[in-house]
Amino acid sequence: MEDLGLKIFGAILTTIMGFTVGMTYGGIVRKLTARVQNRFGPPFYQNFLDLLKLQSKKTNVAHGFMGHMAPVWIIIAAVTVLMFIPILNGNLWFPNMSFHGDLIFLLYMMVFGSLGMALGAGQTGNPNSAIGVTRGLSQMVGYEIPFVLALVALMIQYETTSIQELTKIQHETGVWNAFANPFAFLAALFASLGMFRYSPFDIVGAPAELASGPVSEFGGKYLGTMMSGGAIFAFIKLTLYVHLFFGGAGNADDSGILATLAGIGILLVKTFLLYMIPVFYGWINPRYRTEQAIRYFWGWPTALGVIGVLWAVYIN
Amino acid sequence: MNDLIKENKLLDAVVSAFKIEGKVIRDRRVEVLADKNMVSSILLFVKKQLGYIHLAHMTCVDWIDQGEFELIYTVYSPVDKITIFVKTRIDRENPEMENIDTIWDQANTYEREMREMFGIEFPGLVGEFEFILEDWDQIPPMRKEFDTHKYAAETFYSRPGREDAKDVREELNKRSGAKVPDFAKKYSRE
Amino acid sequence: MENDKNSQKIVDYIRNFSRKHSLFVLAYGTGCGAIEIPATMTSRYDAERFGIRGAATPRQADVLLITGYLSTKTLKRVIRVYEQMQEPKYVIGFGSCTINGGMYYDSYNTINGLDQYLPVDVYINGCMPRPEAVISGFVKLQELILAGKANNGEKYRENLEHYRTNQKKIIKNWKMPDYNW
Amino acid sequence: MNIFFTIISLLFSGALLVFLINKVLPKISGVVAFITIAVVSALFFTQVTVGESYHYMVGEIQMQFGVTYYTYIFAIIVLGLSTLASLYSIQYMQGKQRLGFFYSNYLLTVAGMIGIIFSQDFISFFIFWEIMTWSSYLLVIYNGYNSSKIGMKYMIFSAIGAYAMLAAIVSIKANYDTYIITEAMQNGAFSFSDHIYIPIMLLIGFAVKAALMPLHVWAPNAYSKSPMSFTAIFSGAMSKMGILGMGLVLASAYSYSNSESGNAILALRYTLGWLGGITAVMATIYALIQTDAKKLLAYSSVAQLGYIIVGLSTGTKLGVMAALFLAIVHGVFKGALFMVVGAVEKQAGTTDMTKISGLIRKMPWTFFVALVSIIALAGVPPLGGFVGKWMLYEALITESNNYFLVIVIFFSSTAAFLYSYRFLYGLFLGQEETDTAHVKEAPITMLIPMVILALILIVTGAYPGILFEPIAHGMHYLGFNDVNWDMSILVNVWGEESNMGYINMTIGVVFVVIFTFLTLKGYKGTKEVGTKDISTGGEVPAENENLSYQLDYFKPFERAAAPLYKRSMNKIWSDLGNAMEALFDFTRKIYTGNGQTYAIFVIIFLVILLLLKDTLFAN
Repeated sequence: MEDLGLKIFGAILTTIMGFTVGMTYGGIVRKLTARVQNRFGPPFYQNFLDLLKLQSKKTNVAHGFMGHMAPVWIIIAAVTVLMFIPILNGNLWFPNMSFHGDLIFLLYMMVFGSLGMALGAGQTGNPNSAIGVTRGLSQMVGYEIPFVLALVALMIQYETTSIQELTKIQHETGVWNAFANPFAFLAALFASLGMFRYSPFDIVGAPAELASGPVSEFGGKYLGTMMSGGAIFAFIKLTLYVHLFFGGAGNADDSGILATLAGIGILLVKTFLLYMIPVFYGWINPRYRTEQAIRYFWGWPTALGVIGVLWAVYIN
Repeated sequence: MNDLIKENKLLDAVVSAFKIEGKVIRDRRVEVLADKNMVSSILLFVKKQLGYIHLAHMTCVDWIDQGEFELIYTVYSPVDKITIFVKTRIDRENPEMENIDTIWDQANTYEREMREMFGIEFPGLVGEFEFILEDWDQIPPMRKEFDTHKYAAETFYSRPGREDAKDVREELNKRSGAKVPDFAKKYSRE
Repeated sequence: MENDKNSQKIVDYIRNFSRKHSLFVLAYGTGCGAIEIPATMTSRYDAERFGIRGAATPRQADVLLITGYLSTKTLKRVIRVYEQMQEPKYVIGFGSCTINGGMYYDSYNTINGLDQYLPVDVYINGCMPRPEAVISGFVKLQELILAGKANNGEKYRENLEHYRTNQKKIIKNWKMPDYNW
Repeated sequence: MNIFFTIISLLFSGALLVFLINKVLPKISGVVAFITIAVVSALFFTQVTVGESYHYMVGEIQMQFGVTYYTYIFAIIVLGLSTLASLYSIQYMQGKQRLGFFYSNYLLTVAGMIGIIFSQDFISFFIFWEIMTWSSYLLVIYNGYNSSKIGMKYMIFSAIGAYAMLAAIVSIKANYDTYIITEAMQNGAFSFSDHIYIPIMLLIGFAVKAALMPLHVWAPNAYSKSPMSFTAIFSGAMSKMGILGMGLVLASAYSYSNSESGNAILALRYTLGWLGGITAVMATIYALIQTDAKKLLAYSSVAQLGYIIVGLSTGTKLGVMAALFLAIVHGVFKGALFMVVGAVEKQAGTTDMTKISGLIRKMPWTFFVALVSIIALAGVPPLGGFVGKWMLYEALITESNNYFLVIVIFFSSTAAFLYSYRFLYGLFLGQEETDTAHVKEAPITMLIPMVILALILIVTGAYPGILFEPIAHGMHYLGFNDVNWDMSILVNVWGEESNMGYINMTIGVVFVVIFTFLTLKGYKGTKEVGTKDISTGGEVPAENENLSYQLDYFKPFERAAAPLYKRSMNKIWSDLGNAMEALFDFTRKIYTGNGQTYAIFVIIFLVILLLLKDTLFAN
């Protein structure tokens, strides 16, 4: 029975770690953005303060049941997906309920959160929310195509639909998928630009024109819960990318304290470097309109993805 | 320098057409004084015949002593770069002027503003009544008999500390020791 | 834990600390003062280092920043926006127009003294106050918040009749929906 | 008098009875129809033993009735759905005209479907197929003149399919000298070795009902214009009849796929797969620009049938399993969704999403059903739709090497989120309009079937094994052996497990925890406000001011995907029709009505005969 206890402990540990890392990365990005704009900028723990403040609001307003449930949906999706992501592969402290075919499951489960978000935003009745949601969904259709092409390329190349399998294969061969199938990696990288919703793909919550879009009617604890869900999702995406393309992190055999800490360190380094890519891209780019964003994703990224699939089929 | 040929030509055209008096103020400025019934025809004339296609502005001056409003239509021609002022006087007691937003659409805005601010009636003017003011129940605020100072004093809470509100110009001159010029005296509050 | 004073004190301190350091500002750009806000946010003055950032909608905002004179017509909107904000919420009157009407003190359509109609936490005087003044005003607000003195939202709710009478004095036909409160 | 004849004759007599009863008291005709179908399903699920079959000789034509494990799957769909739909129909059709006509045709349609399921020889199969087609045609034009054109379109395409099927049946008799389906399969009628046209023609006949590109153009209008209580089975169950036939043909074809005719079957697989994929994509992108909820659902069911056909086209174990699973689940959630739309139509008067919005507070239970069904439709975990999608992807990626079809399917199922959200937002979310203030929750007899279907979706999502049992037996009949499954565990081709139970357990636990957390913590400060209390820059929206965003909903997507919207199948078909009309017009010209002309024709004919007599009448 202590196995189940360990699982639960690991699940809680995973959630806390994902939350903390996601929030901290957000704060660091704010700081870096400020430095790039030659400002001093907020402290790196600013997001935690914001979250604390939002959670300690005295009054909150909800527009009906779906509006009340929207943050819950997001948190559910985030935590559930986090349960299926291998944080450190094979580490006892970070167990995950991986099953074969969980890659497809993750693809759909990630949408679960945004769907609940969309429903909540819809019930507020604010036109801006609905417009933001339609933009977000359309943009999602845009970037899902290269992303799925990349994933399919990997699945074909290694004939598995399991994340752990992919990571294990990278460990055995010693070649990261980023180099084993560079085209798929590039396609997924382009898709990640839209996934993180930094500029130029931040039209969903454009504060000036849409009044922050879907979240425009959410304040207080609702906004705070959404923030934490978003932070966990950022961590999820980064970890997924690291495990799919950068060979994951951690030593599958050794679960000692030192090895675990070393694995976490490696994971943090990789995820942070990966996270910087959309951020850097956003600093130097203005905002795209929705159809421009969709065309962007259906252009070169999709072509790269197709090349990646062909590479996986014929070269390997 | 230039002897105002175009201006005089324009003035002659309008004056001879309508038998009204007017004058050339300076270069590129011509004004004609018309009767209120003639205004629309004059405007049509200068728009259609002389190519003065742009109604630049339209305003009202309250001559409370003569008991009249003066309406001024400012029309401009991008071709010969001349602005012509068509001025007319209307009665102040029951002010009514004919609506010219059939000639220029933008006149509608000015006319609604005047209707609110001066209470001038434009028959057949479209647009809901509340244009700038909301639920205004006093006399139109731009009329000179409306004492805005008094109204503000009794409507809004005025914070203490403004009783000794002085004329800024006078105070500055006192401090700098310069004597107040006459034109300044005319405007001072006392 | 409610009865335990010390722990409650600690909790309150933490809450106030977080509120102090994260102010979402809804800048209601009335009048000429609105132009000072971008300058305050830009890299020369950088208000974000105090945790001050813009909020898009009143639901998310903590601070309502009234920049410049308020005509009676605008006052109605400002009141609705303020009542849509979530407590704790703060109001900063910005520029002498909000204090005593400023240069519009005798205008027929501009209010003098914002605090008759909304509970103002901090006034920033000047016409216009420069970004340094704005930042100093925010710092003053932060001190009040940390001291737990900035609880004007409750004051507004308690003395709602007083404020309503003042508001209805100048907003003649009161068509405000009652679902705000 | 065996059980099959009892059931069929019960349905027919029920149809007649309803028609007669409606003359005297129209109130209870719906009840009679419901009772008939309920009795029939009770009889079926209790009395029928799967596998038994009865032979009859009509003249020297051998007829055979029976139920195989394969058709049992479809019997579940048809009977379950039509029972609930007829219960729903009692309240829905209340106050409408010509109830006798409606319900007798309703029962006839069900009889046709049941007959198709029972009949194991081509003759009775064809007869019942035609009964189903005609009665459903009469129901499509139930709404009168404005839908007669649509009914005509449906009729024409059904006729095309029927003729193709008839030709195939006749040539099967001619070549293999049997009418029994199983014998024809064993004799290799579908083996693509010789007489390739036989399975092709049969497939065309079935593809019409399954609304496959390019034969799908009748479907959107027919689905959306007929009464909703019928559309529930029209789209939910009757389209599956086409799937049934396709499954039979393809399964026996794939059993030959490593014979000398393997290439032809491979080509067929790819063609069908791509046709299904293109159907899915086109129907999806057309669904998301609709403003009428019925039309949206109609297009979306065409898209879902595309998935099912893709699953069949893989011809692998997991693929066919996915197809059958999706067939059942699609029957459930699309039936539920059409019932929801019907409820909204009955309560609010219209289903035009630009006119109504914000019904969630008025009709919460209907919204719950719609939400569950939409989640299943979009294939989001933890509901049944995801299981089917997962199996489909597994099959496409791991078993069949049709990689780019995965992308097509994924694109369409991602774009499906758009119209799913559009449906929910358009009807239930958004601003509460003043002109829908009178709307009440649907009556209880309409709610019960919908809620039952929603619960079925939830349960099958948690325990797909419930459905795997009959599916596994049916696939064994089709020749796919050792399909291994467990109550809540999916197994793909490498014997790798994926546990749906874990997923649902996790989601449930997290849900409970977070919900309690959110509601307890600081819930006292939370107050609920109306949809007019939104941040509109301080402006107070007027009571009758319409703030909901309904028109040009996915305009950016339309702009981005403009090339896909360029050509529509409808136009091509109508052009073809015009061309045919012109041709017939021309041929009509030879009948001038003048006797002399006819005489000249006769003389010319005789002359030609004389000239060519040696060549024509040689030997």
